[in-house]
Amino acid sequence: MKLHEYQAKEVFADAGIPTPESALATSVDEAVEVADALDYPVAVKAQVHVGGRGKAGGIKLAENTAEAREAAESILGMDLKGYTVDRVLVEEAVDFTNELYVGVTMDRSEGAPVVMVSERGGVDIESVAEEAPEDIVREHVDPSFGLQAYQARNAVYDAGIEQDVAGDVAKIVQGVYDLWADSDATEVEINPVMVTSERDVVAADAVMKLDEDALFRQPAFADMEEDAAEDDLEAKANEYGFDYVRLDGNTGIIGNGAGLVMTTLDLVDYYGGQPANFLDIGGGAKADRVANALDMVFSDENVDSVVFNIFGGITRGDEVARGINSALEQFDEIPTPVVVRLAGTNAAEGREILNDDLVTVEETLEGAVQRAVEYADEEDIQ
Amino acid sequence: MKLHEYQAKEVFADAGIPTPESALATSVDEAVEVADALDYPVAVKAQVHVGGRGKAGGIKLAENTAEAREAAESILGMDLKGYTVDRVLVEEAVDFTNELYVGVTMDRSEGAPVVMVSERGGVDIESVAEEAPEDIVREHVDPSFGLQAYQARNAVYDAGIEQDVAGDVAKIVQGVYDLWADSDATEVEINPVMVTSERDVVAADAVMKLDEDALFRQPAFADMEEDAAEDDLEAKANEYGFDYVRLDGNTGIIGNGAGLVMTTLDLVDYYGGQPANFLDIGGGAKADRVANALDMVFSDENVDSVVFNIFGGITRGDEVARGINSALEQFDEIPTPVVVRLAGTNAAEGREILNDDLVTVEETLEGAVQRAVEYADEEDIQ
Amino acid sequence: MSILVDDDTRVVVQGITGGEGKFHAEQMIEYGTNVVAGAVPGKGGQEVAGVPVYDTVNQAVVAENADASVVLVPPAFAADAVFEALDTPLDLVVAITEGIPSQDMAKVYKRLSEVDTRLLGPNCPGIITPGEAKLGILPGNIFEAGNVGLVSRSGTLTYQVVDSLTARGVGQTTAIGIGGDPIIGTDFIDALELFEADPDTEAVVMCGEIGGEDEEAAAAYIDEHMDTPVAGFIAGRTAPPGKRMGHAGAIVSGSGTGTADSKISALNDAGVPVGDTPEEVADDIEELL
Amino acid sequence: MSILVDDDTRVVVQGITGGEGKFHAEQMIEYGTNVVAGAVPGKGGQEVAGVPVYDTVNQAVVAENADASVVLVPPAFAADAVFEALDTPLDLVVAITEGIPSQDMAKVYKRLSEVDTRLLGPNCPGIITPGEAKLGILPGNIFEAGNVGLVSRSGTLTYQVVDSLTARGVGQTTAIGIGGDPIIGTDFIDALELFEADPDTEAVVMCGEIGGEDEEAAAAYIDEHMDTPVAGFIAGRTAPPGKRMGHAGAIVSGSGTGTADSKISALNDAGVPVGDTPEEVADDIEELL
Repeated sequence: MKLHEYQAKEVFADAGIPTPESALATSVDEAVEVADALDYPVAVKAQVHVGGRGKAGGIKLAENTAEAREAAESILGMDLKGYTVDRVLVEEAVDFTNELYVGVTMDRSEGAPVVMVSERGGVDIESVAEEAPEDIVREHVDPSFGLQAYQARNAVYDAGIEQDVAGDVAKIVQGVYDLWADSDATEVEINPVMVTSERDVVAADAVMKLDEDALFRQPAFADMEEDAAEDDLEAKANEYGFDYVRLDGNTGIIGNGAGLVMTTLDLVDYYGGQPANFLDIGGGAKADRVANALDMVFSDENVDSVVFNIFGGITRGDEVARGINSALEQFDEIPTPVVVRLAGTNAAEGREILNDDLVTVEETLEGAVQRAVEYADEEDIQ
Repeated sequence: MKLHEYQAKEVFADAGIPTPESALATSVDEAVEVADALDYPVAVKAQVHVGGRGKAGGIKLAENTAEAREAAESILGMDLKGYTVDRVLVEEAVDFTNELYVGVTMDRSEGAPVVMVSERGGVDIESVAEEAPEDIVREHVDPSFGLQAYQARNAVYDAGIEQDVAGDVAKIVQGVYDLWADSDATEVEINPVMVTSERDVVAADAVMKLDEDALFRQPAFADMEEDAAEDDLEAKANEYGFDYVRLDGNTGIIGNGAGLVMTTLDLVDYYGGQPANFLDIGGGAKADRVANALDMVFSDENVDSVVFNIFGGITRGDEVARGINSALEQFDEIPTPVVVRLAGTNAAEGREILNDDLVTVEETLEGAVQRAVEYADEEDIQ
Repeated sequence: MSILVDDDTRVVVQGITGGEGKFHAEQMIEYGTNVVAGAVPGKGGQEVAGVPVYDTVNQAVVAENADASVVLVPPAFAADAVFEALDTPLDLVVAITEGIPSQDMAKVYKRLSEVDTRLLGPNCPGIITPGEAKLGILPGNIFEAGNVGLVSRSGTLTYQVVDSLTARGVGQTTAIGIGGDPIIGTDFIDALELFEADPDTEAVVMCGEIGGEDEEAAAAYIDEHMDTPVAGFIAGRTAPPGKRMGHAGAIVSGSGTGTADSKISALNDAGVPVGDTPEEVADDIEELL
Repeated sequence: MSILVDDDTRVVVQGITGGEGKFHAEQMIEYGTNVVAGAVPGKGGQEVAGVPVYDTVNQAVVAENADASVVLVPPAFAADAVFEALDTPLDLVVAITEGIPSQDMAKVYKRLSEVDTRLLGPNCPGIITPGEAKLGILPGNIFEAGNVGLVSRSGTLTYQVVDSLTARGVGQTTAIGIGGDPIIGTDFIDALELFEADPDTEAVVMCGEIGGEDEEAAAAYIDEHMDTPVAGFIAGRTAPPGKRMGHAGAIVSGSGTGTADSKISALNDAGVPVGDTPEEVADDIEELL
């Protein structure tokens, strides 16, 4: 779960990490009002989960009210790489001399958090990581101890941060790590940390991604989930608690177990179809969960057929079959053909339970995928 | 620094550890008022740092207003093992079926915290530890991870706590450990945890000792220090920041370094004197600190002579000498003879600086102690 | 022969009184696994699936001499359950639970480095030595004893491949699900080492997926250290970057590491054939045997 | 010969820009210690006591090839400074600071078990090999090279005993202050082992005090493993139970463990004479040599 910049900055401010004065606006008038209440110049920043907002016209500077109105008018409602901008953050522009980078993420290969600091902030940090990895100082953290103060200092001094601001940057590093740990984040990133002409340091941008598996103990972040969602289907998937990724094909895919669902997508592609989505109903899926999964996939209007692929371990075939039957029985007309393939625990029972009037039953994965791709092609032609 | 029961119980309540309803009273009328506001029966408990309060008459049960008044009258102002009772805690009496023990302390031999749980609460736990150590379950904690939930459960189940209350007792164990860690405690102890007839669990007593070296980052506890002090001299030592222990002899002792001060006490005893106190002025003691130390020792009216023994490492002899001079110059008449022995860093300079009109200078430790004991004997005779 | 588990393995099931815990304990016992106890706080003294339940893993181990555990505990409590099992200690802990917070797992991973216990998972289907024992939730009926080892990051994908193998009469020595989380106790190399050392394992199937660089590391290991032939499969060729594909660990980073292409070519470079479909993996194994 | 430090030891002083740090760095250098750098965050680039200051210990070690550090940092920051030194890593870290919160030290102690660095202290005067090097705050002028090793929980008591030895012409191989805190890096047994292995150390003085059971453990060690004779001293015979006698570690527990009597009789049982006064300790050593 990724927060919007404005959400992350509120969280930063609460955690004592310095951020520029700012406020959210959802209309042009509101944006102008906010801008007037701040000190000009201000930046008007589109709040969408898209990289490179600046280059794409999603961030504009304004020196006065007229420019603020112009900026808000041009950004609000604009299409930014497929997303419509409905919120802008209006923020005091910072007069800076340097741009630094500070980030914390989980290094999966070490099984431990890593703190990153670089003097080369303000640019795409992943390019820096590729071209000049030595320009990013990495300090691994023992998660049982947490980041020690000396580690923050080591990272900052080794990154070559100037001595007069090093202490303040180290404080931001500690603050970012503590926030990362306290909020069950997977990633917290400030790019750039700006060093102002008065030699203060301030978080000019804010990226914060949270561990969805830990939201149960992070009520404040769970409350932000709805506002953080990128589109309606994603919001619906959150509501249902599904692992769902939307793609741009027309063969809907439901399965259990991430590897098998990914493989089903790969097979749809392999047999000439286009996967419409990834949807894992997870282990031990009950009937209502199955019904919700069908609702999810049918909600995507691009979908022309659905392949339902279950290999039971923790998930029992009879339950899945009952879920499919009861979900499809709700429809006067089933939106698209549904191909079902059951294997594993209680699969035989499941296949017996399935209603052949509602679904096409296939014995093999390859057969099921090929049949679904055929159906999708046929629907597409009609 | 040891908190009074009433202070510790407030801290417990804030930490979510269940305690009986109670309030502090400093007068009989106040005690009766508090008792009437609670449900009878109530316990009236003397608030002094003395073990075995109950047996010594410092805890009394009251079934009604008249008994509450009687209890408060008998306890307030009483002398309990040398301490005058000026505060009582009035607390709802708990109708209990079992008494358990829960404690957390630092196990110095392991360099790690240890959680202790026993079914044999309500009695002197140190006797249990000696007679039947197996009746106290000990679970060591890795301080980098903190107490894990399963460790609290292991301790509780291994101690044989009944299953229907085990979960609640484990919660108390976790609460006590977390409180211990969060408050920089050296010891937190509940003896007893009472299991009520309704099968609830409640902390019927509360012992909490804090690490004086960590009070700088525990402002809430630092604020309690004054109320927690046992007597005026201890309060004065806290104020001056001295390691001070009062004894009942007449030879006052000031030195630097705990081992050397202890040795000075031992030598006073060895040469037939009685040490009046332990006072370590610590490393790097400056002149004002030396003056404060003299003020401390002179404040004890039992003191008939003082031996001032400094062997300089971090402490410089010249500074000590100047401190002694300037402190003693304040007096029209110096309260008792002062014998000074300086050695180590800048000792020669110090000996030169010392004013022979104010102090007796000795070269050796043994000589200085013997001289001080002689002076004390002489003063005592006069 | 087999690796890690066999019919001597004495298993305690953590979470045995829950719905899934009970179901799978019964399934394990029905399969022939030597399940000797359950452990659930507050449920000690009960009997579930025909075995005694204890309040703590330690009590179960002391009373029943267990040497392995299966963790079937909800995610909020699973890291604590794994900690408990690691500290008991046991030889093998199989953590089935999906959805353990990643920061909890980082702490478990640190503790793991301090003990001698092997951890499988979390977010894995478990391990099975066909005909002897299964620790986990794998459907026993699809497996058959034989000479192919199998290691996979995905549960259901494992079943899919095994189904194809068994249908051809190709049995398995042991199948190991290592789990789909970014931080797991046993990785591909650990499992491959065990299979390489097992004289009965004549070929190994390795099912990887996008995310991380464990498959690339395994390819290098295979190239340098393995004589036993390996056939591979990589799921997630069609996954877009930056999206978590179900498994917390299945994500192609924005900068393009962890892609299926990278893994497939690393394996190919190590001489490992990578099938386009699960059926092709079975074909490859038949050729390698 | 000597243990742990000599004139090859390359020392970084943490906290060298503070008043005490600068004073004692100068004293160490004046004594002949090979102090090569200081380390203080935010003070890198300065020169203090004639040596360059770096912002981090790591930078000091990289630039000046230091292998030991002396921590002269205020208590609130000292645990972090010790952590920094342990993780650099160095061979020896000498923590002088008194008053480090005990829970911080418990964490340091855990980390210490994970690294190869030796920690002396905290709350100790340091270590001196007379005529070669001193790391800490011991007054160098009272020491003289010779054949007696000295290990003590107390700084000033050490000086007192050394003063008596030196006055009699009895010199020292190395004197070690292990520190007066309840949790310390190097204990009596560690130090005794080093002296036992040092061919030049012909007798050892061990100065203990009330609190804990380290002296009792040392007595058992001496009895079983040491050929080098040991003379003992125990401070705190007159200490009442339950009171902290200055040192955080110097406390007789309410249940009566950690008393001077217990320690003295343990040492006596191990054949170690325990003097009543510091002078008697010097007498004992003269007899043992």
